[in-house]
Amino acid sequence: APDDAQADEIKIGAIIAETGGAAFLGIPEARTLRMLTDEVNARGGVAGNTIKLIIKDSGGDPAKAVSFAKQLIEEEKVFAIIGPSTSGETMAIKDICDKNKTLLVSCASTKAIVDPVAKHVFKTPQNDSLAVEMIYLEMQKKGISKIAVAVGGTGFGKMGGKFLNEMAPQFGITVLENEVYDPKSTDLSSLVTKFMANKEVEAVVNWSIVPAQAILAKNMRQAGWDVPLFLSHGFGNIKYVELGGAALEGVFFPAGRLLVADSLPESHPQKAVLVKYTTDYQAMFNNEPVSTFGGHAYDAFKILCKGIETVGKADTAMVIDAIENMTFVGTGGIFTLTPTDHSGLKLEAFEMLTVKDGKFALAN
Amino acid sequence: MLKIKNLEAGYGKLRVLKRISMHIDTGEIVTIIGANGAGKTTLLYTIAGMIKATAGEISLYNQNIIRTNPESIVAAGCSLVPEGRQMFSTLSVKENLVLGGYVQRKQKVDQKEELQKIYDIFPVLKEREDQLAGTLSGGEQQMLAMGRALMAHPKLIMMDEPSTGLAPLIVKDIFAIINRLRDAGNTVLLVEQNAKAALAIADRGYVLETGKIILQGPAEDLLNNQDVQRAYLGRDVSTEGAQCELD
Amino acid sequence: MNPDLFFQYMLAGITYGFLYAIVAIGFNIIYNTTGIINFAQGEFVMLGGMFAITLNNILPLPLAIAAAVVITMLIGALLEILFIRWLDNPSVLRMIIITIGLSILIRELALHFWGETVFSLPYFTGNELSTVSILGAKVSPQVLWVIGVSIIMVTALSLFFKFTFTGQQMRACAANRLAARLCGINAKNMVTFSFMLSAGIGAVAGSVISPITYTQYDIGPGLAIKGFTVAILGGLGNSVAAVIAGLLLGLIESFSIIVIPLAFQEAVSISILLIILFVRPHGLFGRSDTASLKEF
Amino acid sequence: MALLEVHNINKRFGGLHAVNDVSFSVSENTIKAVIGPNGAGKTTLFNLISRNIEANDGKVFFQNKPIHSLQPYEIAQRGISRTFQNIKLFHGMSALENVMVGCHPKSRAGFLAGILRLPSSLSEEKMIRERAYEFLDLLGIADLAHLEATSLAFGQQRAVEFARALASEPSLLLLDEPAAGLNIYETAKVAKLITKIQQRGITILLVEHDMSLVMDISDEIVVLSFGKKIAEDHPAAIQQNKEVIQIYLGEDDA
Amino acid sequence: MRQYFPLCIFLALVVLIQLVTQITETAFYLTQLTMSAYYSLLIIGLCTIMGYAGQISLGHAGFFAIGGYLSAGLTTHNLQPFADTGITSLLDKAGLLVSSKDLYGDTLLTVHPWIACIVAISTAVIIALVLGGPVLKLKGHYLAMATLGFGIIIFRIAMATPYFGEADGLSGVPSFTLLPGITVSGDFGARIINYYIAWGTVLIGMLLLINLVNSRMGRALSALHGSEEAAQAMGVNTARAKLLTFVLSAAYAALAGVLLTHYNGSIGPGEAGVMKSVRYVAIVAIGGMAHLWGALIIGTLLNFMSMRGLFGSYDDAVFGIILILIMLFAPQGLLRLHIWKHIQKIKPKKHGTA
Ligand SMILES: Nc1ncnc2c1ncn2[C@@H]1O[C@H](COP(=O)(O)OP(=O)(O)OP(=O)(O)O)[C@@H](O)[C@H]1O
Ligand SMILES: Nc1ncnc2c1ncn2[C@@H]1O[C@H](COP(=O)(O)OP(=O)(O)OP(=O)(O)O)[C@@H](O)[C@H]1O
Ligand SMILES: [Mg+2]
Ligand SMILES: [Mg+2]
Repeated sequence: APDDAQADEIKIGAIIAETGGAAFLGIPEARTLRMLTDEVNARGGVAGNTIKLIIKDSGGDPAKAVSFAKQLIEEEKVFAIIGPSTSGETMAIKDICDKNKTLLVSCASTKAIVDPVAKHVFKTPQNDSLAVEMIYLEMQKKGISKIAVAVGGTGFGKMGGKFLNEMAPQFGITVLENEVYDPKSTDLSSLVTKFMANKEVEAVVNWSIVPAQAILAKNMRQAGWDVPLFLSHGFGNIKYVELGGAALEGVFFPAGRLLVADSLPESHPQKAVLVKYTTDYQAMFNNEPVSTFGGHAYDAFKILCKGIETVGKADTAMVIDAIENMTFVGTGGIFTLTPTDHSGLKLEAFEMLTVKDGKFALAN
Repeated sequence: MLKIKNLEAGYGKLRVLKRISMHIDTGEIVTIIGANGAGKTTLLYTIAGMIKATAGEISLYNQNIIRTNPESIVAAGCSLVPEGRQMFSTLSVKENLVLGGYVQRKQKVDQKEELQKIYDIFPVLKEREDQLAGTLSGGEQQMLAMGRALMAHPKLIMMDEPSTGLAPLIVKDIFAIINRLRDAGNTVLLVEQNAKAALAIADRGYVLETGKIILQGPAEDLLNNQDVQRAYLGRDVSTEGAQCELD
Repeated sequence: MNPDLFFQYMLAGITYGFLYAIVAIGFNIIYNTTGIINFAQGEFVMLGGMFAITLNNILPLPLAIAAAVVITMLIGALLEILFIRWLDNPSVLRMIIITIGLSILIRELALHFWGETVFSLPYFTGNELSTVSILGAKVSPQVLWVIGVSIIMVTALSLFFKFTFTGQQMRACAANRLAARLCGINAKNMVTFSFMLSAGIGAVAGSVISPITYTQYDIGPGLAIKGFTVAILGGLGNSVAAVIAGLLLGLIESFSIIVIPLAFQEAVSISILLIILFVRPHGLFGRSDTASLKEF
Repeated sequence: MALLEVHNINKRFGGLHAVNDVSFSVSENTIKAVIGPNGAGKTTLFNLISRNIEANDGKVFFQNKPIHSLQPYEIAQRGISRTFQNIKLFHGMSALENVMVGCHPKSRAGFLAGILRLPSSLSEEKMIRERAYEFLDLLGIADLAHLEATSLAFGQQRAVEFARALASEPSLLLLDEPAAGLNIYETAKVAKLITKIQQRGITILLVEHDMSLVMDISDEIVVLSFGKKIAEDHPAAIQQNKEVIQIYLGEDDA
Repeated sequence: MRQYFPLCIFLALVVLIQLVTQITETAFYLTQLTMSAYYSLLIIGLCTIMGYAGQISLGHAGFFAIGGYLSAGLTTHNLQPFADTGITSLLDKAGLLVSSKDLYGDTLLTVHPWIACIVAISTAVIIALVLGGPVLKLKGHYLAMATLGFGIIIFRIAMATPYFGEADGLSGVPSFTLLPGITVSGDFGARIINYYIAWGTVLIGMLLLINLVNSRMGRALSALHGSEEAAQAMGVNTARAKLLTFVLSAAYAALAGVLLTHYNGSIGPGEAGVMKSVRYVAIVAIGGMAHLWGALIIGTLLNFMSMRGLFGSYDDAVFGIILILIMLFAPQGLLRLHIWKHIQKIKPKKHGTA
């Protein structure tokens, strides 16, 4: 833990995949962190301390994440680490951070990051199980009970697949088909054909975070198959909608409210946060649309700041204490963190969204 | 037509050719003889532009070609039949020949006729027309290498040990061909191990030893030169050669 | 299996096959001239797609593609001139390693130029939803574009290498560069030309497949590996063989999903390829006598 | 019985019958030459004996044991060594190292012994090195020992190959055109060398187009033409053989 | 003995670096030095099969992954739920299992790291043996393709198998006590000892390989690299020589995988990725192909810089540039000093021409 007696600068490390296969996660995350650091420092810092952000590009490689975590902890003596972007990397450094009493706020979604709870480890993305619940509730409403599941071959997809299968019986749903596709897929028509061959399938869930998820949607429609298609909260990027074009019209997916900030009523507690983040981000980065991934980094950074502000200094144990008793309004939802819940988001963090005329819209 | 002055060349730091000066006139057969490793091949490659000279001059038709690339030298009418044959081994015999005629492409020559001329000289090649050059027998490859060079209609043709690996009958043919080439107005620079045969048809000769020209002159003179006879023509070979280094 | 389904799988397989083959063709050109596999070939495909997409913002589609092809060809030539042309007698391995380095560099430059975002060209005909029915199976018209373009390119290239003088010269350079020079062939120009040609073909490929596969700065290696696999399986240097090998691989991949989870698909298809390679060490259509005469 | 016996060996390349039912034998401690026009199948015959290529049918016996289904390296281990018409030196290795590889069949140290640097392998290594020097010396190229073999001049490369083949201390040595590219003086040296090797008890089978060499040193000559054996006799008889003169030697050969 | 001289210098350097970091209180550098040591172990093995024997392998990351994943899988998967089933209890009685408590207080029953290590390396060796036979018959690009294919297969299996954690890989890999007091572990407290374990392993590995390339077998390898046909004609069983070397290099890669995985406490599928293999091959090329020291030094430097994140987001770009520059201007490798060769070349030449 850093020596806080004379701390007028708080070092925060970030291990982010700015390059490599997960760059589509890491780049908005890194941008958001840089933007927020400047903003906070411009306002005089947190509890009187300026923040020094040290971003390490892991390229999505767990071995590098381990190396960087050790560097940040030991050499830089950072107060906390934000990231990594992927669950594999996070799991690789979870124990290292916990053993060495350094806060870790991950931007990856796997439930295993906070279950079992490690004292020093938190995460901001919504739990997959909640998103699954959202989808299954929607299916119940629509009277769908037999589904096929395709997941992208990443940590995100893996967890989604796990929960989709585990939770299906609770909702009276049967998963008839399961497939994992390569994140770098170029075409998925054989997968679609296989699903189609099962005439009982009433809906498809496509759980993925990678661009290839748009390919699956396209291939389904091209094969002339128009069962309802549900996507995960990893569909959080308007780019994917542009890619899928007409094929993505009418899909359903649960998501935080970041993507539909404009359509929220003024009274919604998240509205101000979301609109500010969106306008700031777009102003800073050339109108680049916001994605939920950047939002995860936003929440991680803000939770840390809020914790430090509450305590008034960067004392690890005290800040953890503060975070564990915190309610925080972020981009992903309203976090209620407790000693046993280091994720803090509930079902109401989600809305069910759809795509209408090439734009995100509330489904109901 | 070819003039060389104080030429130096080598490989990296190794200096192989040392201040070589020589000349070849149009219509001549000139031969270079010398022991293994004397630098004959190096000299031919340097003339052909494949090895960059470090000093000196080479002029072909009074054009300095010391900085010219090999392609242009061939186009200027100077072809090399390289040592070790250098086939396009994965191409057919016919394709090898056609490529040999590459520099003639603008001359609107009749390719069939051209090929036939070569096949007349080397009938085996006709039989092997579609075989991959790399699978030819050693002698067949040697013939192909010569045929390929002839396809370019060179005015100066340089041959690096053309008789290597050829059957005695064919060797005679080769020398006959060289004679015919000269009669047809070509100039020939011939490097040969078979010094006797080479000097027999050549007009003039040079003797190369460890990168230097130590003797030169009309072929007959060289044939009659004591040293040449002893070193390259096999006079006294039975007595002297036997003693050398073996015991 | 009912026939509809069978044809649907088959069409999927054919789609994959041609996607792979169209990338593989580019490999063969440079191989035929230099005897090397150009590891940056995937990047040519990426660049073609990217330029076409960028230019399509200001130009109509056909013009954008044409311009992208030209630009990529120039880049191909430039790369060769800067990084290979001036080397004296570069060994095969040296050139291969240089192309690996180039592929990394181009990808990084593309990342900084276009960002990590995924792009796509619009469908040449119709849109994401349009389909063509063949024997009861449905397929996007863009697939027909890919097939058509591949077939045209393969035919043109085969004729080019077999029958044109330039084609022969290019093969001569690969067979024996020294001899090629002694025949008066400007081997360096041939190599530059082959980089240009294969960059152009990569760019065409990158444009036609973009609506199907999307284009991103890092699609190169994935496509290149498949293209390389197919080029090798067919027997290097032979574009027709690459198409056949591509179809074989595509069909294996497409039908394998019936019995094997998709996640293992590539492991299985590559295993089958390896077994084929063990039985036919020079690819399906490669000549063993040719191969045994090659230095690498 | 003869050292090497070849029975009805055949090799076809597509439509070409490169070696057609050839039989002959080589007696211990003799020099036998194979001659014939270019493309007659001489090199192919060598390749069949050394098993670099697979025969279509036929048998080969060496020291009364069949060797026609062995691997090429086993042939070498049995005591048959060879040189190549298109010189095949190990590039990237010095002349000395090339010759040291030649000592392979007559040395033992295996993979493990090498990795662990067992004392036995060390002394063997020393012996190999000395032996290699000896052979380089014998060929008169000891001063080239440390040069990269493939950068030597043609004739020097031939000598290295010769030394390499000798280093394996074979009972039978196959020489494919050992004098090609050598001048008359050097050729004579090679002739002397070959006889000297023979005196050491090594049997020699030789392909060569240089008749001065062949007629001088060989005890017997086999003539091939278009893959067929057309004659087998003593040099003097071959020189008089009409057919051989017509297809190969030419009228006024020395 | 002359070839051992560099080894001694190297050993001294290893100790010196450690002492310097101790004095300057920069011991944290040892973390990345340890990691790069393990990658270098793989690279020198690859250098032997590729540089010396001339057989390109684009699949060595696969062997690394086999080592790392098997050892990680066996030492992390909890056998407690099966504690009473036949095989598990049998293994337990044989002392092959260890029981421990994880960070959260649950009891874990896992395979002993030593057993896991042996299983992992043997598996890699067996796979290399089985694969090597047919694969090494291939040449040039076809060989490159086959080994690349092998790498892809391993990558896909790691990605698709729940036992290996699919895309997430495996984490929570316990430390590995080699001998009492000598433990491979990523704890900050165990850093110095781990530095010496890693470099000790590399040094021994290097010693063995230096012996090999200077032996009769090593010469046979270079020979078959030069001309396989001629090597056979000289009595070299080329197939066997290639296979043994391939297996040896696979064992090096697997050992590196095992040790690094225990050191990091985790492994991800990226370790088996094609790009990793390509990177290893490129490093061997930069080092000068048939040059163990070059491979070792370049491998260590590049991996060290990369693991330190020295080039930030330009890690790959810098690597690409280095690769191109060296291939353009120093194709024999950066570290191939010609001094010795020149001296040897010039000396006899003078006698020859005199
Ligand atoms: N590529 C090379 N690199 C370094 N040295 C070389 C190279 N080629 C030849 N040499 C050296 O240059 C010298 C001359 O070689 P060159 O090939 O010109 O001789 P030559 O007269 O043609 O001999 P031969 O009659 O045997 O063909 C020799 O000492 C040889 O070792
Ligand atoms: N791999 C092959 N494929 C096809 N034909 C071949 C192959 N190898 C050799 N040949 C042919 O077989 C015949 C015999 O070749 P071989 O090399 O044995 O001849 P040779 O008697 O050694 O001739 P030379 O004296 O010219 O070396 C030749 O006509 C050659 O073209
Ligand atoms: Mg020469
Ligand atoms: Mg022959």
